[in-house]
Amino acid sequence: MSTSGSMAAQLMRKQSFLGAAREQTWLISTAFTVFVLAAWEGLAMAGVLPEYIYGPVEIAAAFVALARSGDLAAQTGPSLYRALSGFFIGSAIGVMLGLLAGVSRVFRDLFDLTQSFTHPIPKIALFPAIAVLLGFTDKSRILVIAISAFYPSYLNAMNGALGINARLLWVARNVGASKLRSFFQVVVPAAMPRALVGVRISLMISFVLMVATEVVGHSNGLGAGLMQAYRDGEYGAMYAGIVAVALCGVVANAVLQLVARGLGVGRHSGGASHG
Amino acid sequence: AGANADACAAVDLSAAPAKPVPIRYGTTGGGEEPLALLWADKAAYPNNGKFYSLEVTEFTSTDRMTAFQAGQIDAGTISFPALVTAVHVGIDARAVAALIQVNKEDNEGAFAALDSSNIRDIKDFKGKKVGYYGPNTISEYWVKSALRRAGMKPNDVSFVSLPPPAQEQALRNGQIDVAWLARQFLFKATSTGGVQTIMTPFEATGGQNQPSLLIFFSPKFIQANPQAYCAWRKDYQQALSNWSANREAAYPKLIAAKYVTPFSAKAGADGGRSEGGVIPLAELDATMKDMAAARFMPPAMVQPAAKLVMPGYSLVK
Amino acid sequence: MLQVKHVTKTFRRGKHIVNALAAVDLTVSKGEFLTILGPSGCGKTTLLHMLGGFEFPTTGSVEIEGKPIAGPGRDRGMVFQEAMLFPWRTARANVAWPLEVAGTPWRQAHARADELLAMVGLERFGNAYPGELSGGMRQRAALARTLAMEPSVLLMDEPFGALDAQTREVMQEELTRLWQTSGLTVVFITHDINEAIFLGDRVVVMGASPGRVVEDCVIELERPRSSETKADPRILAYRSHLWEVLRRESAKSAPAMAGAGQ
Amino acid sequence: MLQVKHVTKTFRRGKHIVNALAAVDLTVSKGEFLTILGPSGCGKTTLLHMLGGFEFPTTGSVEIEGKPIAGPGRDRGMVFQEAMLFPWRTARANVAWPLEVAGTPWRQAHARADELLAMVGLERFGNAYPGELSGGMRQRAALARTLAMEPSVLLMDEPFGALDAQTREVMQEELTRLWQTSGLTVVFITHDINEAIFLGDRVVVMGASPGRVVEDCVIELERPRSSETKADPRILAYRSHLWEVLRRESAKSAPAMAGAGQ
Amino acid sequence: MARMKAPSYALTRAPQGTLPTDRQSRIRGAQDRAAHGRVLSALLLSGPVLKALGLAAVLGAWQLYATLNGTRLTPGLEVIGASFMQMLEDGELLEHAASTLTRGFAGLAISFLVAGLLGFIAARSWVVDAALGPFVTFGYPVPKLALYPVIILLLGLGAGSRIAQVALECFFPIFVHCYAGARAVAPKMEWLARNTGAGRWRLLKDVIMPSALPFVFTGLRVAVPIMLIVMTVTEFIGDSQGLGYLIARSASYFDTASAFAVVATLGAIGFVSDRIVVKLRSRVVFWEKGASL
Ligand SMILES: Nc1ncnc2c1ncn2[C@@H]1O[C@H](COP(=O)(O)OP(=O)(O)OP(=O)(O)O)[C@@H](O)[C@H]1O
Ligand SMILES: Nc1ncnc2c1ncn2[C@@H]1O[C@H](COP(=O)(O)OP(=O)(O)OP(=O)(O)O)[C@@H](O)[C@H]1O
Ligand SMILES: [Mg+2]
Ligand SMILES: [Mg+2]
Repeated sequence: MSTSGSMAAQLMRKQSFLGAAREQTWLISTAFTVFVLAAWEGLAMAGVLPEYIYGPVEIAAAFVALARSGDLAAQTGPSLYRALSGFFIGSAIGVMLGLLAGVSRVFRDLFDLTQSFTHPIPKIALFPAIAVLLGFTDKSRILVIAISAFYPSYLNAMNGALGINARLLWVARNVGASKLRSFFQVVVPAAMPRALVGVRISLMISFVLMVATEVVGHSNGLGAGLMQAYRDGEYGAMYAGIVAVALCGVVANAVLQLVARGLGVGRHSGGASHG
Repeated sequence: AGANADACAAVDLSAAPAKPVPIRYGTTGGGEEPLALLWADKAAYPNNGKFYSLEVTEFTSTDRMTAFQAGQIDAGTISFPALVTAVHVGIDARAVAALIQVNKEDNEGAFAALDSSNIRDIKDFKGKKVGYYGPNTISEYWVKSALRRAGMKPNDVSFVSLPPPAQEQALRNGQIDVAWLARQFLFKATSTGGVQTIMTPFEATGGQNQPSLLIFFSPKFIQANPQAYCAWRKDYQQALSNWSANREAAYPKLIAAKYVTPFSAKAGADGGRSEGGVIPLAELDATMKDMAAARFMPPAMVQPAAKLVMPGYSLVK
Repeated sequence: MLQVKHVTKTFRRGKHIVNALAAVDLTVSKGEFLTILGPSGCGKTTLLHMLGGFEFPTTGSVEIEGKPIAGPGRDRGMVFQEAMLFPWRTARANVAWPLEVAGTPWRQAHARADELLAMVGLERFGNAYPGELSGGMRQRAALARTLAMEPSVLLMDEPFGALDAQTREVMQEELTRLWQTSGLTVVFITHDINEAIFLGDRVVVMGASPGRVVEDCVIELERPRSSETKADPRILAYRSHLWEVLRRESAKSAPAMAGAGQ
Repeated sequence: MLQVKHVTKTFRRGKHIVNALAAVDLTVSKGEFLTILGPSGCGKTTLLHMLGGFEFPTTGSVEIEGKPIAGPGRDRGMVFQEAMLFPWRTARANVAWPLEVAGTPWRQAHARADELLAMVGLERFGNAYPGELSGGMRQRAALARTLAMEPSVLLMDEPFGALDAQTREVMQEELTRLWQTSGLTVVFITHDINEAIFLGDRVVVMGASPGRVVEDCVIELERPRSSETKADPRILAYRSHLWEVLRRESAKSAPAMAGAGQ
Repeated sequence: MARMKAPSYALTRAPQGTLPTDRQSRIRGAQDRAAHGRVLSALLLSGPVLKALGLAAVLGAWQLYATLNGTRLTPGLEVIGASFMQMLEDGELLEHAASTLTRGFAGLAISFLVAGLLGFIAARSWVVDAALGPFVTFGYPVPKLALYPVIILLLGLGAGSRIAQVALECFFPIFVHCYAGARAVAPKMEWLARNTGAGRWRLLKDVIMPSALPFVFTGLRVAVPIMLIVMTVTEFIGDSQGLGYLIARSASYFDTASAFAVVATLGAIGFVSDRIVVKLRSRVVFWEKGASL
């Protein structure tokens, strides 16, 4: 997986003057990564770091140990299920409503105050209230994750739609396209590059909330596992858990990028107006 | 039959129902070894799966009462201050048995400071940062009680809320001056060295025996399922005596059930258990009085201990 | 029939207002080919947008067949001054879009799009994205897209502005042929006086400061017009007349331009 | 001196490649006014972008004063086919920008911008944002912005395409005056043959499929040229000659268009 | 100045409120279509009414839920309001809110400086992009909250660790937005800037920044709530300050109403911050006006 290249491709069309060859990019990425890891390991081996901060090698070993024990496989399933379900529900609704709000003042106004008031409320603080409704179950966790994943997608999709060149919509109206069709065939593609920035943030938030919700109530999963390890002072297992969560996030993100590229985002510059 | 008569004596435990009654139980995850034996060593407690089946869920402290109020658990573990507060605000939960008892032999944990610090007793706490488990937890009460006894005020120290495992590190890093270390953490800290015990809860409260952790049930549940409850209670008392008799034999089973880690098993004997799980009401009353005096608890919350327990079905003395 | 009745249009710019159009009256008969000339910034585009139903008059009314224009409609195809192609669609898909909207099956729509692209000389660029087309190509693709709508009124804002003389002539002939066979009504903005005369049944000249109609000139050249028509002496007469009007208009606005304070 | 030496340019479009330019050779002397004509899509813009240093030849080289062009430079002012004004700046601030970049004090830069805006007839629109300008106004503002750079080479891509005949004449005269007083080198793309002849020392005609130079014609009309020059019979001769070349080129490319596969 | 036949085309001061806006004209156009019955719906669809309706719907749903559910866990609005007033009178609420806000915004500011800068640099320099790439790809899905124990161990339990946690958690959202924004420049516009000989700084200030601003503001809108959320969660432990502590304390007394009152306070704080950001955005990014279907 190419890192910077895909990072760029996903977000926006690339238009650098100093376009670098793929190999060069790869070389720099690898070199810098290796350098940082080596420095970290060096510090760890030199004993400069406190005891509870592990070096990369130690963490890798702990990760392998956790994977061997079978705990990892058992924890990953439920965690991914929660994070991804919440993410899909939250970001899909967020993107849809956001685009609607972007092109319809009625929707925008309707959600406006509500959005700014409910967004900063720590959703995890609402968990007890939700748990009363749905129990200390996966349903509650997924709901909390979905609510949290909603906002970044919503905001970015809305702003993406707001940035559309109005004349493109004029074209659609002229052609006699129904609002539904204009929405899906003009607003959606034009706003997609920006909306995807939000979807990326939503994915990140989903994983944060996955860990946070697994700490509340009784739960299994990676978050619960790493918190348990932390409580027991087993830092190795804790770091292994963190690595596992990170890997899940990375893979999910990579899939998201592939899907985005499959949808053709990044081949054109979107419909944002520039004069 | 009166409040003092044991209602379980009248419950027939000879014939089991067709299906065991599920008891949804919320644990905290620390210091509940005798209780954990009920599922860790299931073979020894045949009533589990016959009269009742224990469905255990682990919660953080406030979540547990949320789940209880939402009707998602029937019973659970509760600290003494939480029980008082819960009953005071009208939550329908009543204590039925004691789980951890603060007494002379108790080694559930202690307040500790670094050897290198000059903190040696409660008088040295003035202006210091003291680690505790959070507001309205029993660790807060112990400090405040000791402060009162030393003629000091509650705000002579600043409290720092920390999860149990973080306390030792915070102490060693100088982020707090005094840590509350639960048994396995105290064991770990003292075996590493450089840390010394300042006072145990028993000392902090001026030698007062008191249950610090209790088991509560929903009275409605007990009334609806007396047989399941009494069968459970019998098992629990059995487990307590087994635990007291031979902890070394119990540990491997608890480890296998993942209730404790091999390391915390090494922390060894606890001793802080009340005989037969019985709740001494007089101790509760005395402790509540001390809580109010230490300005840990508003006087309005002080209530007769008998109100905190389930009449008839509780193990009380 | 299109009717512009006493239309004014004011834009608000912060605290200031811009009078883009002042009391414009104009009637376009069914099947007529009307061309509009006028100095830069005199409000031609604004007027066309109103006919399209995209903007609305500040006072006065714009009507089609006696009914006020309430919004855009498929009956009035618009070619914008900027091409406004969808950057995420290929040229072919852009042209096919109006057909898809109308419910034409995908295959058929794309086949028709290819025909239209061929008509504007872009048969080899069906697969290109707008970002890969030259300025003139984009303009032609936009024209093809509007033709795909098969509107009864064609509103064109300098559609041939970025075309070379030769391509322009071909396109002019295509447009004339189309207009003659289909009974289209066309409103066509251009800066090329010859084009205006050659194409139009009537040429309207607008003046600036503020925008209004200053000349309405019927072109009495026979149809069909061919390249021989271009040599017709009457064309020269029309030309110099319109040129005179335009010069007067620009001259009128020029000193005003220099003098008017903010 | 600008030199285009055997330049080819291929664009990649997915799996296909587009030969935009094939073996173009061209020299522009210092102080020369060169105009370029050519059918739509023949690669004029591409060539101009290379002279500006924005795109680079696939093979061959583009040189200025004997040195290969490595990137854009302030010495070569570019007027793009689309106006490309900054939507977040007023017309005045857009024009003043190159001056600010050069370190001119703000007040001075804005005063100069006002002069330039007056020169292109936009003195009253200094405070307008690009979204509030008409197409022709935007083009003029973009021209003023490039002039503010005081480049020694002016690269212009159909700069007067959206202007009416009258304004166009004024602008042509302004440009000629500027060129004559300052010793500028100008490369000017247009679709208007008259404009090309009237303005240019030399007219280059490009052909399509693939883009290359097909005619290089020196215009031997005396300077200064005025409106009387337009009546000069030699102009007619040049006109019909260039027209012939263009027609031939378009005709040549038309069947090629139809025939060439993807 | 005032010439004899001053053309009305000239820019004149608009008499306040005499000029119908575009939208009003549009509404008028609509009214022409269906002559009456539109006044009520026009009023209902007016901005302030709609905005209030949206919020009222959410609060109403809560009240309904509270009334139907009737447990202590979901107190009604009147109970929450009473708790809120009580805490406000005690002065407790303001004191803890001040603590949360100063620390939170400090963290946000640090994050904005660092992430914004790095985002812009990475977007514009392929070397930095390549170097940071793996760290962004791997770093951003990591729940930074899981690292809080480590941060406490490093920075202690007071303000430092909280500021660091906020900075860390807000880093990636801000980075991603700034990165995307810095790449959203129209290519020709950049060509133009380079043509004028604009240096790096110029290019950044006058071309990239304005193009990126819409993204940066969205980043800010996403980051402020994240900041508040992180502050709350981290204040559950550590020194006894902040709104998070207040929530934890209320919860430990099973005082749900007070906990929700604090949560509502957080909402209000976030709301005000968000309004400020929105106002700023419409001021700064004035050229993006939005389009209607
Ligand atoms: N959205 C707007 N806000 C403010 N003023 C505007 C707006 N749109 C147009 N104008 C002004 O209205 C006037 C007419 O503009 P319009 O685009 O109709 O001119 P035009 O005749 O099409 O010119 P051109 O030939 O240059 O395209 C201009 O002065 C312009 O500045
Ligand atoms: N980015 C690109 N990708 C692929 N093909 C391109 C790209 N840019 C230009 N082309 C192709 O190169 C050819 C020349 O384009 P160019 O814009 O130079 O034409 P032009 O002579 O300026 O035409 P016009 O007069 O219509 O502006 C066209 O066939 C066009 O499709
Ligand atoms: Mg126009
Ligand atoms: Mg071109």
